This record gives sequence, C-alpha cells and structure tokens, in this order.
Amino acid sequence: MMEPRDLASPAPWRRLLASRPFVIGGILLVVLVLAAALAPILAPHDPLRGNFRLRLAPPGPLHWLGTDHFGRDILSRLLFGARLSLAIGAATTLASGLAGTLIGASAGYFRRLDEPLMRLMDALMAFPAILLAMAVAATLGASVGNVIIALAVATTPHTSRVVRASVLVVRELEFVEAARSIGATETRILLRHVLLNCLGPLIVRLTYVFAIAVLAEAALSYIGVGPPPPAPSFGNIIAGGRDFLVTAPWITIAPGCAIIAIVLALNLLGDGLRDVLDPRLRP
Amino acid sequence: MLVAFLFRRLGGAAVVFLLVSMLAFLLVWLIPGDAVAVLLDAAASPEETARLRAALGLDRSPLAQMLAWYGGLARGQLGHSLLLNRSVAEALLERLPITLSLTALALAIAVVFGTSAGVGAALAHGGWLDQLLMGVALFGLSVPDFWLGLLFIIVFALGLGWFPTGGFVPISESLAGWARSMTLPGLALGLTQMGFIARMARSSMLDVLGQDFVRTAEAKGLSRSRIILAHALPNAMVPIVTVIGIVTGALLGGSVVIEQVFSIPGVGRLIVGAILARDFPVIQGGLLFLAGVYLLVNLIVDLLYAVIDPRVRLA
Amino acid sequence: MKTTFGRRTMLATGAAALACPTVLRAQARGGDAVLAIVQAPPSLDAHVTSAQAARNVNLHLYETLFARDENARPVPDLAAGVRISEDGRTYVFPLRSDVRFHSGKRLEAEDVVASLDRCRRIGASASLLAAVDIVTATKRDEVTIRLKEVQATFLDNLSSPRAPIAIYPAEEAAKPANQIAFIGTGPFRFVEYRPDSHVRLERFGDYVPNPNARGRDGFAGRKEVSLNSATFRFMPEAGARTAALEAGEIHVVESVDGPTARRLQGNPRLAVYRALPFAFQVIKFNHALGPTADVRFRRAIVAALDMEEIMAVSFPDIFELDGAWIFPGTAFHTRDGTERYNRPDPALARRLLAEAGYRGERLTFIVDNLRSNVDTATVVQQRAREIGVAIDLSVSDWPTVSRIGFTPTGWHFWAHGFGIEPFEGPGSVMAPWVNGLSQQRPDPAIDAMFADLNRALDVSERQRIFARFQAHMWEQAVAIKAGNYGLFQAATRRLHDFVPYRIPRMWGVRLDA
Amino acid sequence: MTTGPVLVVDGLTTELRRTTATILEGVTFSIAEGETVAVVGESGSGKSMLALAVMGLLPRAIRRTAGSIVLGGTDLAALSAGEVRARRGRDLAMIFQEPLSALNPVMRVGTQIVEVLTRRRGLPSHAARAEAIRLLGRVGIARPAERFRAFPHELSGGMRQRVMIAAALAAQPRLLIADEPTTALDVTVQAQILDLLRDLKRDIGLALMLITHDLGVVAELADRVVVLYAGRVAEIAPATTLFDSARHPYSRALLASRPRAHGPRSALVPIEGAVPTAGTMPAGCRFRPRCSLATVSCASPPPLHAAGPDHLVACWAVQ
Repeated sequence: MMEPRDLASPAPWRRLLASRPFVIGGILLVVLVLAAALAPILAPHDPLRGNFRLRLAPPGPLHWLGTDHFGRDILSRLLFGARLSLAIGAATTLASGLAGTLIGASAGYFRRLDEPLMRLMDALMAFPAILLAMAVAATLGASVGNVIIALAVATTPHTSRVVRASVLVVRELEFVEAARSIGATETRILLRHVLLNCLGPLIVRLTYVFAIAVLAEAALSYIGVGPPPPAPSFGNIIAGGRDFLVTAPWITIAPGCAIIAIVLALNLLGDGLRDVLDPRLRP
Repeated sequence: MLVAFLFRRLGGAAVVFLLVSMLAFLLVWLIPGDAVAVLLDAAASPEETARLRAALGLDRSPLAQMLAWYGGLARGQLGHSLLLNRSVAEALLERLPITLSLTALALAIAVVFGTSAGVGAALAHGGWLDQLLMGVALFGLSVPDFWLGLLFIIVFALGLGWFPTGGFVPISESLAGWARSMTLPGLALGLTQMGFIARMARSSMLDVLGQDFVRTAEAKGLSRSRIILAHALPNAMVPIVTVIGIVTGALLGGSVVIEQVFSIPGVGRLIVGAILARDFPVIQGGLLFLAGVYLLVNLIVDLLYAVIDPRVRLA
Repeated sequence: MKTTFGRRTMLATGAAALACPTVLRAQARGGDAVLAIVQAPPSLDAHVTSAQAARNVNLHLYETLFARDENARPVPDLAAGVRISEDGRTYVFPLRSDVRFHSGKRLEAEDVVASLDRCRRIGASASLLAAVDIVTATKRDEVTIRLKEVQATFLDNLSSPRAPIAIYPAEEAAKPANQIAFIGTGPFRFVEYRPDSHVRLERFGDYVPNPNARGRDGFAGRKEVSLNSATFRFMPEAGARTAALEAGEIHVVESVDGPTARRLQGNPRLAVYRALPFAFQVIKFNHALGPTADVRFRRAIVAALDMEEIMAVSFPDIFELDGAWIFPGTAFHTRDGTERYNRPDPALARRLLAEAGYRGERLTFIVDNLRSNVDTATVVQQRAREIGVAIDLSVSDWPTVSRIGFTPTGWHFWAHGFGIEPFEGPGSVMAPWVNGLSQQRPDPAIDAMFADLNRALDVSERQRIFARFQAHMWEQAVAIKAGNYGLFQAATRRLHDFVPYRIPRMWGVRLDA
Repeated sequence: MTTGPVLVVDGLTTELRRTTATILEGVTFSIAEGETVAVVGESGSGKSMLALAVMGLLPRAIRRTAGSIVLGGTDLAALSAGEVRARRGRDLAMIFQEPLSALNPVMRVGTQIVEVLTRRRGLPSHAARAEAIRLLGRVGIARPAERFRAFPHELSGGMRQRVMIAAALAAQPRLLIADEPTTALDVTVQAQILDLLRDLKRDIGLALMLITHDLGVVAELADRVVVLYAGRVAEIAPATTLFDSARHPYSRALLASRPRAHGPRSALVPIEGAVPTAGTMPAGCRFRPRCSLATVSCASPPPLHAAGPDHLVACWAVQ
C-alpha cells in the first residue's frame, strides 16, 4: 500500500542528496546551465557573425572548436545553442506537464472521460512523434514556439498516462475516502490530495521528458523543421555540418557531445529522483 | 477468450484508426501549399498552377476530398499518389520490407544486447561490471541516434570505407550487400534503444533474483545456469516484453530520421517526402499504415505477454 | 558505331557516318553508368513538372518537336524541319519518318497532336502554347499548328526544356497527370523507378539518332548511346555522394561543393568538371508590403550587401560576380545598370534607410530549406542587422515557401536560384516580373518592355529592350541579382567525352570497363 | 527413539558484512535421524537466518564467521559453494512460508518437481514424470496427473504447499527444513499440512527442522525445541519438557503469550518490548532489557548450561 507522502518534509531531500546519480547529474546540469546562462560572457565570438574568409577552419587557438561554413565560431554557437536547447526543453517539460496532468487527472478521476481521452492519447501515440512534429512545423512554420508545441503534443500522451496511473491508485486510498467523507468537493480532492501524491512519478517523468525534448529538438532541427537559422540550436549546427562530414567533421561532432552531456545529466537526475520519489517505476 | 480479446482489441484499434485518419486529414487541411508547387519552378504563372491543380484533383473542396478518400478506404483502397505514379498501397508495400528489416535488425540488436547486458549487470550486482554496463546503457540512452549515425558514417563509411554511406540493397539481391547497407543504420538505431532495454532487464532481473522462487530453486540445489536461464529469465522477460512494445514504437519513429541520414528508401522517408511534397494521399495512407503497425506490435506484445506469463488473462 | 545493326536503321547509320566521321573509330558498346543526383525528380511525367531534377531524367526519355542546341537556340529534333506560312500564323512540321516509341510503335502525327493537347490542358508550361489556336494532323507524319496571333518566340516556346512539350504515344497522352506509362522516343527507355532510391534507364535499341544533326548538340543533336544503362541514384547527402564516387559505386556526381571538389581534384582516378554559369542567385523583394515597397529601402539593402560574401558562402569556389540578368558570353549580355551592382556602402545604406522612414519593424525573409538559399538569407540577415534592419528568417519546405511567396502578404524577402530562365533567354528572365508575379505589385514599365520584346522581331531591337529592362531592375532595385553560380561535377576518368550541360547527358559518352 | 545425529550445528555465528554486527551468535544444536526439532522465537530472533545458514543460502549481505554445520558427518561450512550446492536438494531440502511466491509462477508445477528428479536424482525424463505424479499423489493432491500441468496460480494455497513438499521430497533428503510452513494458510489447511508432515516423518523417517513462531505447531509436531532469542540459543529442551517446565524467562514469556486452549489468534498476549535488531544488541544477556528477572550478573553473556536431562538453558537466573 502506498503511503501518502509529504514532499515538503526534509526526508526526500536528504535521500536525494545521498543518491549518487542525482548528485552527479545535478552538478553536471548546474555546470551546463551556468555555461548557457553565461554564454554572452563566455563565448569568445559572436555566434551569428561569421567571417567568410575563415570558413570551415579546423579547431585551433583562435577557434577552439573550429568554424562552420559561414566562418562562425562553433564553440560560441554551442554555448548559445545550450541556451536554446535548455529553454526549449524546459518549455516542453512545462507544457507536457500541464497538459499531461490535466488530461491524465481528468481521465483517471472522472470515469466517463477516461475512455475518450485515452483513445485520443492512443491515436497520438500511434503517430511517430517526429512526423507529428514535422507536420506541425510544416503547418505552422518552423519556429521555436512551434517546436515546443510539436514536442509537447508528442510527449503529452505518455505523461498523461503516468498521471492517470497514479491517480487511479491514489483515488482509491483511504485518505481520499476520508477527505470525501468530511465533505470536500471533488475538485478540491483532486487538487489537494490526489495530485499532490502523483507528484513523485510526474516529476520523474518530466525529467525524462526534458531529456527527450533535447534529443527530439536536435532531430527536428536536423530534418529542417527546428528553430529557423541562424539560431544556433544543436540540431541546426549538426545539420549545417551535414555537407562537410569529410572536410569539416568538427561541425558535426562537437554539438553531438554537447547534447550527450545535457541528456546524460538529465537522465542521471531522473534516475536519482526516481529512486527516491517513485519506487514503483524502475526502468 | 482469445477471440473475445482479439475482437475487443480490434474494436479499440478501429477507433484509434479513425482518430488517426481524422488527425491526418486535419493536418492535410492545415499544411499550406500543395503538390503542384513541387512540380513547378518559381516562375510558374498562376494559370499554370491552377490548371495543374485541377489536373491532380486538388481543386475539390477538402470535404469532397475527404469523403472520396473514406469512400476509397471503404472499398479497401488507399488512393493514388499525386506524384509517384503508383497507388499509395503499392508505394507503401514496396517500402515495407525495407523499414521492417531495418527496425527488426535494430530491435534484435537492442533486445539481444540489451537483455544480455542487463542480465549480466544484475548478476554482477554492485560490482564493476554492473557499473560499467549500466554506465554504457545510460550513455546509450543519452546519444541522439541520428548523430550516432552521422558519426558512424564519418568513421566507418567515409574514414575506413568498411560500409556504404547509405542506400539499401534488398536481401533478395545480395545478402552480403543487405548486411553491409543495414549494419550502420541498424546499429545507430539499435544501440540507443539498447540502453533502455538493458536498464529494464537489469532491474527486472534483480527483482526476480530477489524473489522466493529463486531461493526455492537454490534450495533444490539446481545449477546456477539452470536457475538463471530456466527460472529467473522467463520471469524477468515479462516486463522486458512490455518494454519491447514501447521500444518498437520508438524504433519506428527513430527509423524516420535514420532513413534520412542513410538515404534508405523506407516508409519513414516516403512519408517525410510526402509531407515535403504535399502528396496528401501518401501522407494519409502512410500515417494510417504506421499507426496500424504500432497497434499490431502492441497487440503482439500483449499476446506474447500472455504466452510468457500464464497468470495474465487476456481480457 | 553507336547505333544498332538493325536493317531498318542502316540508312541512318550512313548519314551519321557522314555527319561525324570520328565516330567511325571502333567503340565498344556497354557499361552501366550510375549517376548521383541530389534531388529525386518530382515526376517522370514530363508534361507536368518544370523542376530541374525532373529534367535530369526526363530529357533522356522523351523528345520534343524542336529542342535547344548547345547555345539554347531551337533546332528540329523529332520534326524534320518546319515550314512557316507567309502570315506567320501557320507552322507545318513534317515528322522524321524513322522515329519509334519505346513501345515499338512508330511516331505519327496523331501522337504529336494528342501530346500537344495534353500540354495545353494540364502541362506545367501550358502558357508556352497559349498562342496556339488549333493543332491538326494534316498527314500521317505531318502536324500543322495554327496560331491565334503571330508570336516571334513560338519555336523557342515549343522547344523549351522547362516542362518539355514531350511527345508521348497518343494513348498515354490520354491519361491523367502522373498516371502514365513512361514511354517516349528518347535514346534511353524507362526500366524502373524506385522513389527515394533511383531511376533506371536502358539504351533504347531501336533508337535512330537524328540523321539531320551533326554530333552532340545541347538537348538536340545526334544522341548516340554506347552505355547499356544509366541509373540515376537520388543521393541528398553530399558526403554520401562523394564517398560513393570515390569508392567506385557511382560514376558521375551531379553536384559537388567547392571544398570537396578541391579535394577530388587530387584523385587521379577522377575528373572534376565546372559548369559555370549554371544559374544565378536572386533575392526578391515584396513590393506590396511594408518597407520593401519603398524603392529607397530596397536600395538601402542593395547598398548594405557584399555580393562576394553572399556568393562565397552560398556557392564556395564556383561563382562569378556579375550584375547582368543574363549569362555573359550570350547575345543579350550587357553591362547596363550594373554600375549599381556590388557597391557595398553601409553609410549610404543607413542614409537611404532614414529617407525611407524605416522604423525598426521586423521583416520576414522566407526561404526554402535548400542550403545555398538558407545561406544567402543568413548572410543578408546578418548584413541587414549591421545597418539596423531586423530580419527574421522563415525557413520552410518549397511548397510552403512558394505558396507564401506568390501572395502579397507574409513575406518581404525571398531568395532562390534562377536556373533555366537565363538559359532560355531574355523573355524567360523578364516573364517572372510581368504583372507583378514575383514582386507582387505590377510594374507598368516592365509590362510594357515585355510586350515590346514579344513584338520585336529584330534581334538588335530585342537586345536594346533587354538592356533597358536590366537597367530598370537595378535602378528600381526590383530584385537583387547576387551573382552567377555553377556546379562542380565529378566523374570517374573511365567515363569519356563527358561535357557538363544543363543535365548530365548520358548520350555521346563512353564508359570503359 | 533417536539414533545418530543427522545435523550438528556448533557455535554458528553470522554477521552483516558491512557493519560486522552479529546476527546469529554461537548457535549450537543437533537433530537426530527421524527427529523433529522446532526452532521457535519471535520474528527477528534469527530463526529464518538459521535455516538459511544451514542451507548455505545466506543473503549476500550476511556471512558466516565461525562455527560448523555438520551434516551426515561432513562439515558444510568447510565446503566450497559448489559443493554445498551439490548437497542441497539431495541431503537437505527446504520448504518456505509463502508457497505462492516460493513457486516459479511461469513454470508448470510438474516441471518444478521433475527438474529435481532429472537434475538431482538423474532420472530420465519419462521416469521423472511418473515419479513426480506419484509424489504429487503422495502429498495428498487429488488427480495428480492433471495437476501436474497446472501453473501455481491455478492451485489453492494448501495445494501449493503440498507441491512444495513434493518438490522437497523429490530428492529424498535426509533433512527437511520447513520455514513456517503453515503460517500463510487457513486454519483448516494448516491442520492438513501438519498431518501430512507428521505422516511423512512417520513413513519416511525424515529428520525435520521446523522453523515456527506458532507454539501450537510445536506442540503438534516437535520432538525437541530450540528457543532462539536475538540470534542466540536461549533454551533447548524436549517439547514436553519445555511446555511443562520452561526455564528461560523468554521461553516462559513466549509460552505465556500462547492463547489458552484453542482460542482465536487475536487473543495472543504480546511480550512487552521488541527484539533488538542487529547492531543494537545489548551487552551481556540480550534479553536483559525485557527481562523482569534481570540482575547485575546479566551484564555478561550467560553460557548454555544443563538444567536437567537433555535440557539446556542460557540464563544466569537458572541454576
């Protein structure tokens, strides 16, 4: 039987700080976020401004990670790219969290809504997310906002299922009965008790959504439906190097490593959170 | 029981199908531009555009197009591609073996290596091998598959010349050629999913190894290999099989990008091309088709689940 | 000899021998050439597409009554010649009697009538036949076309390779768009089309090279094939194309970027060809919306740009700076107006901006996802930023961009290449600006010049009109021509007699075993 | 009634690997052929640990640090892991508290017996099948040939425990360790399983080590009783002696907590306090904090000494 948990209590925090993946992932992420936040200070060059006489320069003292075919500094573009990547990831996570909670909680709590909502989610899940995002981008045009919409649409079905599963478990617990018996309204029960107790699995899921969003944004940009150029998104940088795999492989390699660092940090963080917050989930 | 189960599931699938086709139509309505633009260069006059649009049947109202399409579907027809000079069904069927062989190879790589790594890690629980394997699995999860594909191209195709940079050779033409053309994309796609399966297999195996019946088997004095292979693994497979369903979905999605990277003429590339070229009947048919594959895989997973675990009732 | 040894073709063989004695040298037939082309043809139904990628394949399969020679002049191809009536409104085309379709059927007048009718009905360049009143089969092998009015450019139109007015068998010409069997009269016949993979063509055994022509000549001429087959593989990834060429999997690459071309030149087994000029890069303005409607603003942008930078980034190592709206070395090339080309002057740009009253509104640069076009847009955006103009890039696929770009709203700038237009001649270069099609606001001066051009029968008169048009384009900054660009093509040295052209022609070449 | 000892455990000590806190300490007892020895104590007293230690199935986190486990003349503690494995199932077998979880849920019950017969006794598969069905019949399962093909979840709790017993008997062990074999079962089924064990003991002459906290079970089945408290032996006595005149205060407290006659289980009177956990063991007598008779001398650990014929007790208060 699942115990109602109080996330505000210090115990989870202490356990989190004792979790090695959480601490390593957390430190890595903080470093990356700082690098992104301080990009204007750290970046040695203007990420958008190129010198076409220095195009496709290999890594060297002037450009540590080389330049692209505009002669733009890859390192500077990566630093600014991290901002974009993290911002898109964070916004997707927020959107997926809100929509997923709304849909999942409604489906789990109001029985009549369950079937139609879940069928709709099934239909969305049956679409490969990348094609869905392509279609959205083709429809609305490629922009940062539309990438977020596309990724949120693609990740919401799974998030809503996580929330629904938790709601189904929690709603049957005694303390919900207790709340109902003292005359709490349905909405209040849903908000106060059920959702609070679904927060653990949701936080864990959203950490992974963040990681998925960073990966998917890169794939979308690579296919050409990501944030429009000259935005230095990781996927855009990789796509820009596609024609120069032989002559300038550094354009392709460096942003991939940056993606790995961010996603690795998020996955570690998610593992740590999962171990502490959601003992039921153990993939 | 099985029949009732299948019946119920097919009913659910029909609903999802209908929703998918409606979503596809919605997209087709919303996406600006049409196939005429792909056929014409930038200097085409408005009259030429209109004439060609009429020739392709694109001047009908969206509602008329939708009704015509559902009418065709009712007769079992997916319609005719606007550009490919063949029916949508033909276009899909000629791509099917390609995408299937790619996803099957990637799935095999992911399952075989993932399960072995996961089981190995569970058996070495807490040791250096466990840490190493799980580190690799986590790393695998964090690598973008398309980027891994590009890296493979740089190193193994362009650098060492061991494999072609892309394209597809049918098995019927040459088994060695097929293997060479599928190795890099299969690995790029499979390795990233391998991490997922390895983590699942490890935790599932650890879970099972801690269970009473394993202790019973120990108490019976059975050999270690017998305990692992005959007792622990079949039980550990139950959650792994569930993950395989999810992984297959991810692989189908991943194959869309990998087919771009390696220029493989699969279903994903067909649909991407159709979206870019506004070949609406192909978009419709292709999305419906992928949804069908996804639903079918999940149905198979459910059946497999029941085969592996006699406690599961198909209801 | 490169023709078949069938009895039927012996006559033609003799004629060919007269025409080009060099061919008499013993040449082994054979070879299966594989070409890498960047984009797949959107359709193999030649009538319905004017895309460059389609021409690569379709002009091997199909032929037209008249075709363009190496210098883009119309010459007879399937027609044996033409008789034009005194009033200039009746064209009589006797057909060559030795032509067969890939299906084995003989070419007859009814096929030409059906094909021309189909082009007028659903063709992508139906407007080329706009002057046609009626097409009739006056004999079994003679077609007569009656025009509504005199048109000086009618033979140019009929021979346009843009969306070729290809001659299909009558029964195929009766079919709807994109639902035909691919049967033509060309030197190659269709074998297989695998979308996203390749098109495979085979030498057409019963092909009779045009006995009236001398040697290989543009899209016309004697198309003698020694290859057994030609396979066009669609390879969008640049790295994959060159790797396949270096590995010997393919024999010809349609397009190679500058740095790669430089690297390949060091490979003794490969030959690198330059096709320059192949096209030119144009930045269009929307004259119907916002600041770009103001000529001062447009001039400010012109003054802000360094064309060398645009071209060097977008087309590394294979561009030439030229402000003329037609290729150098052709009859219509002129310097009129080009004194305004490539004079970067940021101070002037800022002054013009101020005069235009630009207030910092954000402008939209639409561009399709072809790399060179995105690169052009990116450089323009960067330069504009430096004089204080804020531009957002809106990158979409071609259908979306072209849908938006032919409407008066939603865009201010649009960049893409003009390839076939300058090849076709002054009329084709001017046409996109007539009725405000490309700039979204009719320009009476251009419309008048275009009408004059169509009426003028004298070449020097036409040259004067085009020079005026070019000066007008620069003076009014109607659009910016950034420069000419070309293609690096690469092929194995085993492929002999290859000459780059509008398409990688696979006739007249030889592949050693 | 007793002949030679089947099992002699002497000075068995185990500890947690990580903290080196002791779990079992100096446990000493023996089981004769055909004898049933019950090991009793509250949960946490180390009963199950003792059973697992004898089986050589201690969890990874726990290790044996001293003592010997002599089975049929061989010290199991001196054998390698592989050699102990070879003994399990043949010389000694074990049945567990939860027959559902102790059976492999995805394997047919027949197969779970057959694998012992083929792999431990070397029977050919055909003979093994016949023997397994015979064993199923022997442990009182009706229509054994049919049940042979059943999965564990298709059987009732009592039947599952019978399957467990059949699998344990399959290798014809000299010693059967039964860890709370009836706890998870209904009262009526409990009685049936106890009857079965008694029959087997009588018919096969099986030595039985019965781990239980249920003194009712002890009274029905046991010849001798080992009372375990916090990992140490508190008292060893023949069952009748213990019930009549237990000497250790803990044994007495246990007996006092037993419901009079056959009242409902809820009438159990709990002993005040709780069994100390590993690492928090009090010095000296481990029962001291809960003992009403505790004196100063209890500050040092009491040795096990004779308190009568065949009766050992570890308490300073008992002379």
